[in-house]
Amino acid sequence: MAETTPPSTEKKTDAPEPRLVVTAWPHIRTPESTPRIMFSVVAALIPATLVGLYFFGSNAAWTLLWSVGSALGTEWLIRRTRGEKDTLGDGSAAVTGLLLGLTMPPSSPWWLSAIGGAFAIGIGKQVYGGLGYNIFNPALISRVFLLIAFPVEMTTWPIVAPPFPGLDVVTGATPLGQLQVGRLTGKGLGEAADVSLGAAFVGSIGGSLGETSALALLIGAGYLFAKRILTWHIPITMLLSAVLFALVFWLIDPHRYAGPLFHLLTGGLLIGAFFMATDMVTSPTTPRGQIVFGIGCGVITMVIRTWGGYPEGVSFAIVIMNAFSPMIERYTRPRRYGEVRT
Amino acid sequence: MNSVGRLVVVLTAIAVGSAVALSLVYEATKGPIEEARRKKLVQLLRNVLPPFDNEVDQESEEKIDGRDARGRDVRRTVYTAKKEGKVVGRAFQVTAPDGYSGDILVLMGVAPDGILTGIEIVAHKETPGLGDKIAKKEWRETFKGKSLRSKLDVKKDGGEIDQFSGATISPRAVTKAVKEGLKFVEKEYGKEVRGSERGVRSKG
Amino acid sequence: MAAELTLILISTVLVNNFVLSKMLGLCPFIGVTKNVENSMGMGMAVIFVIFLASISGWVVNTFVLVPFNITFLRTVVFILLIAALVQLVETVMRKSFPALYKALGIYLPLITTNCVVLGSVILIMKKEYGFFQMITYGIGVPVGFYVALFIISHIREQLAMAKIAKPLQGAPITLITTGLLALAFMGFSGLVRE
Amino acid sequence: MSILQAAKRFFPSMAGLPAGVRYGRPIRGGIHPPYGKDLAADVHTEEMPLPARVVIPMVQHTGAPAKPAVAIGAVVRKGQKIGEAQGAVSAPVHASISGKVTAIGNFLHPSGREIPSIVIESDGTDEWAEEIAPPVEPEGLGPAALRTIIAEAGIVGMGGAAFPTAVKLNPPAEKKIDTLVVNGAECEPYLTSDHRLMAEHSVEIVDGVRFLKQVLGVGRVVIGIEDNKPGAIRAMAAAARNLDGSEVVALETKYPQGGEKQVIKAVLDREVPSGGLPMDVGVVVQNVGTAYAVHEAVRHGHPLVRRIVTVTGPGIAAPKNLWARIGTPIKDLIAAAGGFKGEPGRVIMGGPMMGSAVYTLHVPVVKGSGGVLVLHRSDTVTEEYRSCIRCASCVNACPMGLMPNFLSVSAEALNFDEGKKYHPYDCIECGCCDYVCPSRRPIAQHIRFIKTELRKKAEKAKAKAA
Amino acid sequence: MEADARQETIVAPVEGTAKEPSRVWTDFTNALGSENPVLRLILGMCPTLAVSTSVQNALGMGVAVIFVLVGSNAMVSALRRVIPDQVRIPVYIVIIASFVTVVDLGIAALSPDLYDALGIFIPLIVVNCIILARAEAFAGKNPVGRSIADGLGMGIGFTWALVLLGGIREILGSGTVLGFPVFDKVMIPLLGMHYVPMIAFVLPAGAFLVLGFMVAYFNYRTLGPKKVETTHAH
Repeated sequence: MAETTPPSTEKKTDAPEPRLVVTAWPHIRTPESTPRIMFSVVAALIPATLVGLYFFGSNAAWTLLWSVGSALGTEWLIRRTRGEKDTLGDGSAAVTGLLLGLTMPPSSPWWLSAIGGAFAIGIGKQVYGGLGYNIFNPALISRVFLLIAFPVEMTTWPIVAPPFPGLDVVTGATPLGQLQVGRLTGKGLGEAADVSLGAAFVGSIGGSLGETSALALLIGAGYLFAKRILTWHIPITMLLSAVLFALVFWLIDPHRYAGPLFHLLTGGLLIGAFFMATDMVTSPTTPRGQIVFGIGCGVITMVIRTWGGYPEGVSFAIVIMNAFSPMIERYTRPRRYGEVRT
Repeated sequence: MNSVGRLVVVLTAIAVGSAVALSLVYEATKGPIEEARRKKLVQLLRNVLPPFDNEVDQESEEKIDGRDARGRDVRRTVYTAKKEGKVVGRAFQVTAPDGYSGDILVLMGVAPDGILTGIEIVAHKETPGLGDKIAKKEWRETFKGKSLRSKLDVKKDGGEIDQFSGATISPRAVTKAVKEGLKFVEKEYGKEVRGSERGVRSKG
Repeated sequence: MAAELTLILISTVLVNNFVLSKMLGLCPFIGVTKNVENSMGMGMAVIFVIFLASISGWVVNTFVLVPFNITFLRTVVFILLIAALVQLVETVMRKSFPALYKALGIYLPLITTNCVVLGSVILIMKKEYGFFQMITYGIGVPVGFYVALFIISHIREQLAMAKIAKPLQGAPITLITTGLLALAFMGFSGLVRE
Repeated sequence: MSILQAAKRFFPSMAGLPAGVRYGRPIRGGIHPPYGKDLAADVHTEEMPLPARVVIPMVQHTGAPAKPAVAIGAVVRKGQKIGEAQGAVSAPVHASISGKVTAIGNFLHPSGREIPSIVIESDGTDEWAEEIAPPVEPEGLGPAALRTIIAEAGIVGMGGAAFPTAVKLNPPAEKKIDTLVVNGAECEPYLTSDHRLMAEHSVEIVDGVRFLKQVLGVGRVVIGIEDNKPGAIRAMAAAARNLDGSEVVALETKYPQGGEKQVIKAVLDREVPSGGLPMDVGVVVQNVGTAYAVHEAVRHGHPLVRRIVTVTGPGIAAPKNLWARIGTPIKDLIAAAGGFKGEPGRVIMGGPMMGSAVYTLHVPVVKGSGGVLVLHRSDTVTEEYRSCIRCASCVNACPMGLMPNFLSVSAEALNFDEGKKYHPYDCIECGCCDYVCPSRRPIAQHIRFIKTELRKKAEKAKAKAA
Repeated sequence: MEADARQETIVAPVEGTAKEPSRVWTDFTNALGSENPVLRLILGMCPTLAVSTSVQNALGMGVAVIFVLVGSNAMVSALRRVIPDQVRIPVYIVIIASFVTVVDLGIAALSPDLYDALGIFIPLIVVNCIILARAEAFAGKNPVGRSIADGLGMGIGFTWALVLLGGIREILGSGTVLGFPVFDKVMIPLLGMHYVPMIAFVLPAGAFLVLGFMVAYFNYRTLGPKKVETTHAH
């Protein structure tokens, strides 16, 4: 931009000029912004958080506090050590901490959440240069790390008290865990056959802090869809492929394989599909890529649930697909206008 | 031509030299290696068997115990431990095929009356810190004194064997394999066992 | 049989991937994966060489080393075999398939000292595989290697534009990413018991 | 595309379109910014008071600058040629008022640079120069003669690109042109100058189109207009009935529907190949304003000395569409539109998407200026941009099917080779990616930066090779 | 200074007399620090990572590599005037493979437990890039004394990096050093709680992570704090 003064031949008698801002085009911007997106996600998670707190009580609150606090603290500390601008305000660290907390067992010891938050931000994100550059979903890669590093603590579940009359006390095991025991002992569905889908919908089943209530998660997801922060590509393809997978095996042998609704409502499929796989940074940006990504997440989840060594596969499926994301993106670029294929 | 000849000569010389040197080393280490292996085996056998005074690794017999998943014969080398000429126990290896990440090789010792005298995990690939607790002495000790009449299952399946929190697969696999081994003993030496039950009941 | 071979394939590609769970072949894994084209070239060359090396190693082992009771020479014999094989492949390729040679040629010399190759040949002997298992293994291992190279090279191309702290750039961030990738692939554990 | 859009596409009458008007195909990507067209859409055009003084830049077109043909002190009349075209791609410049040349020198141009310009002080007469005379029987003229008239009238693309029209009308012989596309989309928010022109002068526009058709020798004319201007569509459809082989096509209201490549895709379902020009698919695109200027030149012999400028925006007291003389300082236009309302923050020549912000009101109206937009100070808060969160908004918004996120990040990393893989040269710089970016990243400029750096690099390599 | 030393990596002086203790000493020390094969040159990582689950395994592997390095360097150097240039690589490989076989047999005889722990990574020492690289870059061009010093230095440099890696993994992954529960000794009296080992660190993933940060730390030391800033990779 020219910084020269107006030509000297101009008359100086004109009215004083207004002070004008000169910026490059375009001159209007969408009101949407990164912090607004992040805090919308936090808002969308409030129902699931409340349900978790209701069912799992004060220890769940401590788990969340520690994971969010540790995530924020680590983010602040690393940015400060590197002498860079503080980024707590963009809300991404808060989202990571909250998501991590919601995927932890509600009975976690404090140090487990603290290590998780630090790993998520430190190694999952800031190592790569902060928001936008990380390859893996920070919350999930941290959860996977915790699951592998502390398998005992990460698979210890509290007993769920019945919230409404008519529902039974749930023992300290997740439906998917019961399913796996049934599979490994050759007893078909095992205790998983007794899981009430109604309870699973409300959330009075064993599981991670924020994943149990399908209802609360659907409310949050609906909010994000309404705000157009979510598009259908990833969550719907992920859920559909998982449901179809479950359906096929259920039709083959309903005594050995759990039904599609069971898979949909138990474990982390819903929170994963709506809040984890859809993490913008770590999923493909191309629409076709997002569809491939979603299908991959759904299928790998079900492969792990059906044959794998872990009872639940959502976290693994998503971080595995995170790794494939740059590759998917490369081969699903949109068709360019006027692209000349050689 | 000369240089090519030299290439061939040097290469051959080095290769032959290496082969010769290595066979010398091989011959020299053959004895010690076998001795080391034997010592390890004897140590393992000592761990699972009651005290004995014979050359236990010399007194072995081959038995065939059905077929495995691939349809091959399952061969078992059964080592017999004797004290003062009397059989005090037999040891052999069983394979638990359904470990978490591969086969678990278990050496088990059984007294003539069909009671376990001990087990030892020879090789496994279980998750460190989790499934690999099967190799811990405290856990292995719980098998001592058990027999087919005991509830040989992990507690989760209604038995008497401890599982560890977070890992049921590995202990379950070992327990199952030990059960198979006891059945093998029952089948092969059952008559003898029943016959001599009153005679040589060891403290076990 | 078919089921067993499928399991070998799943095992070598996903569950017991040479790079991610056996930590073999790391020099090329760090060295050539800066861009996708190079790692594809390396991956193809490795598939080619391991396939041939598995077969010839198996043949030599079954018909020479074991019958003559000289298995203690296997390290020397296998590494020479691989070196000779790489040399042979290079010569044949240069003469008969110049286009392929142009694409893969520069990676071939590096393969002699790629431990994936020697590792898979030795493991085939250790596992006492039959012919078909050996063939499957000889395909599965390099395909698994290729998959790992392919994933990491795409990731690295994206990381080339990230604001990574200077000391972490290059090998360190690649190692860390591989570590996280290995964590992710742990999800496949239990699918196949080796 | 919404269900409503789809329905409209198949049943144009639902959208209240006259019979015979069909809908164009939907284009990829694009955005729906707040349009702000209602400010001036229904305001009838009015003639500006004669300016006391005009500054006429020698560069108002793409190509070589014109060369001043008068000296300081010369007395000139309206329509008199004062700048001579130089070279193959250039356009002459004419006096837009009668008066005296008081200065020749470098003056500020809407682009922000200082450009050789001629200053004329008005004598108040506003008389046409003597040489201005309409050709006899223009219908009988051949392509070459018509092209000469158009060239001599200084007509350039009025849509903003300002490419000399005569040059565009003279494609190489091997390019077979079969269709003339007349662009009346006017997709830039706020601007209504083309809208008013079409609503008020449809007959003249169609007359201009007739001559353009005559020059190109094509049988088919397609006029594309966004469906937020039903009045313009009706007027143009009525006028186009008198022109054989012509039809009016309604376009979905969406930015950048009016991009040359987008219009071609929408109305003809043809795609200009990457790196190519419309003539590669047998098409020439002309703006409706250009067609009007051609009518003026051929029918009346008038060179291009005035155009409609929309003076609008939240910061303008009485938004208007004004016939303004080329060279009029925008402060005169703003005064004619009632002056500022509130504190002005940004004054933009052109639309909010692709226009350029100016820092002084002395900037003159040029041939390509479709509007003067004034935004409030409160609308012009600038914030620092953040990291790309790969939200894919820009990928979805890019009308060219590019991946602006990668281009932006690679520019930031100064990794131009990586950037090159994402086809920066296909970018039409429409700014959709910038508009939608929640991290406020200057993506369009990043892409331009890559283009510049790559060009520099190529030139360096060339110099080295030479 | 360290950065300068890096420049002359691999390209070692061709001539030189055998009896030059100072040079032998610098050859030895260079290899320990500034040219550390694992941390600076990123060489020989396959055996580094796989067997570094504990200090004990790392030490075992380190000693094996030292033996092979010194032996092959000495042999290559001794034969350097006899070996024709065209076939030097195959000859080096045969020499290295022979020494590896000796180690293989030796460990089997001396310690069957270590032999089982190191597994196929003993024969894979053959393809450890460090060894062939030293034969090619140093031993093939320098007298026996210096070659042995170089081999010893490289071997010890390799070993201490490996032991450090093994140590970090063992302490994080098992809470012990050489089997001694260090964390519990501190944490039980102070915090009243056991150390919960992070199993991930004895798994491959942990090895990658720890080595990544180790290399980064040595980069940081070498680059110096001044040069450490946020820049883009190119």
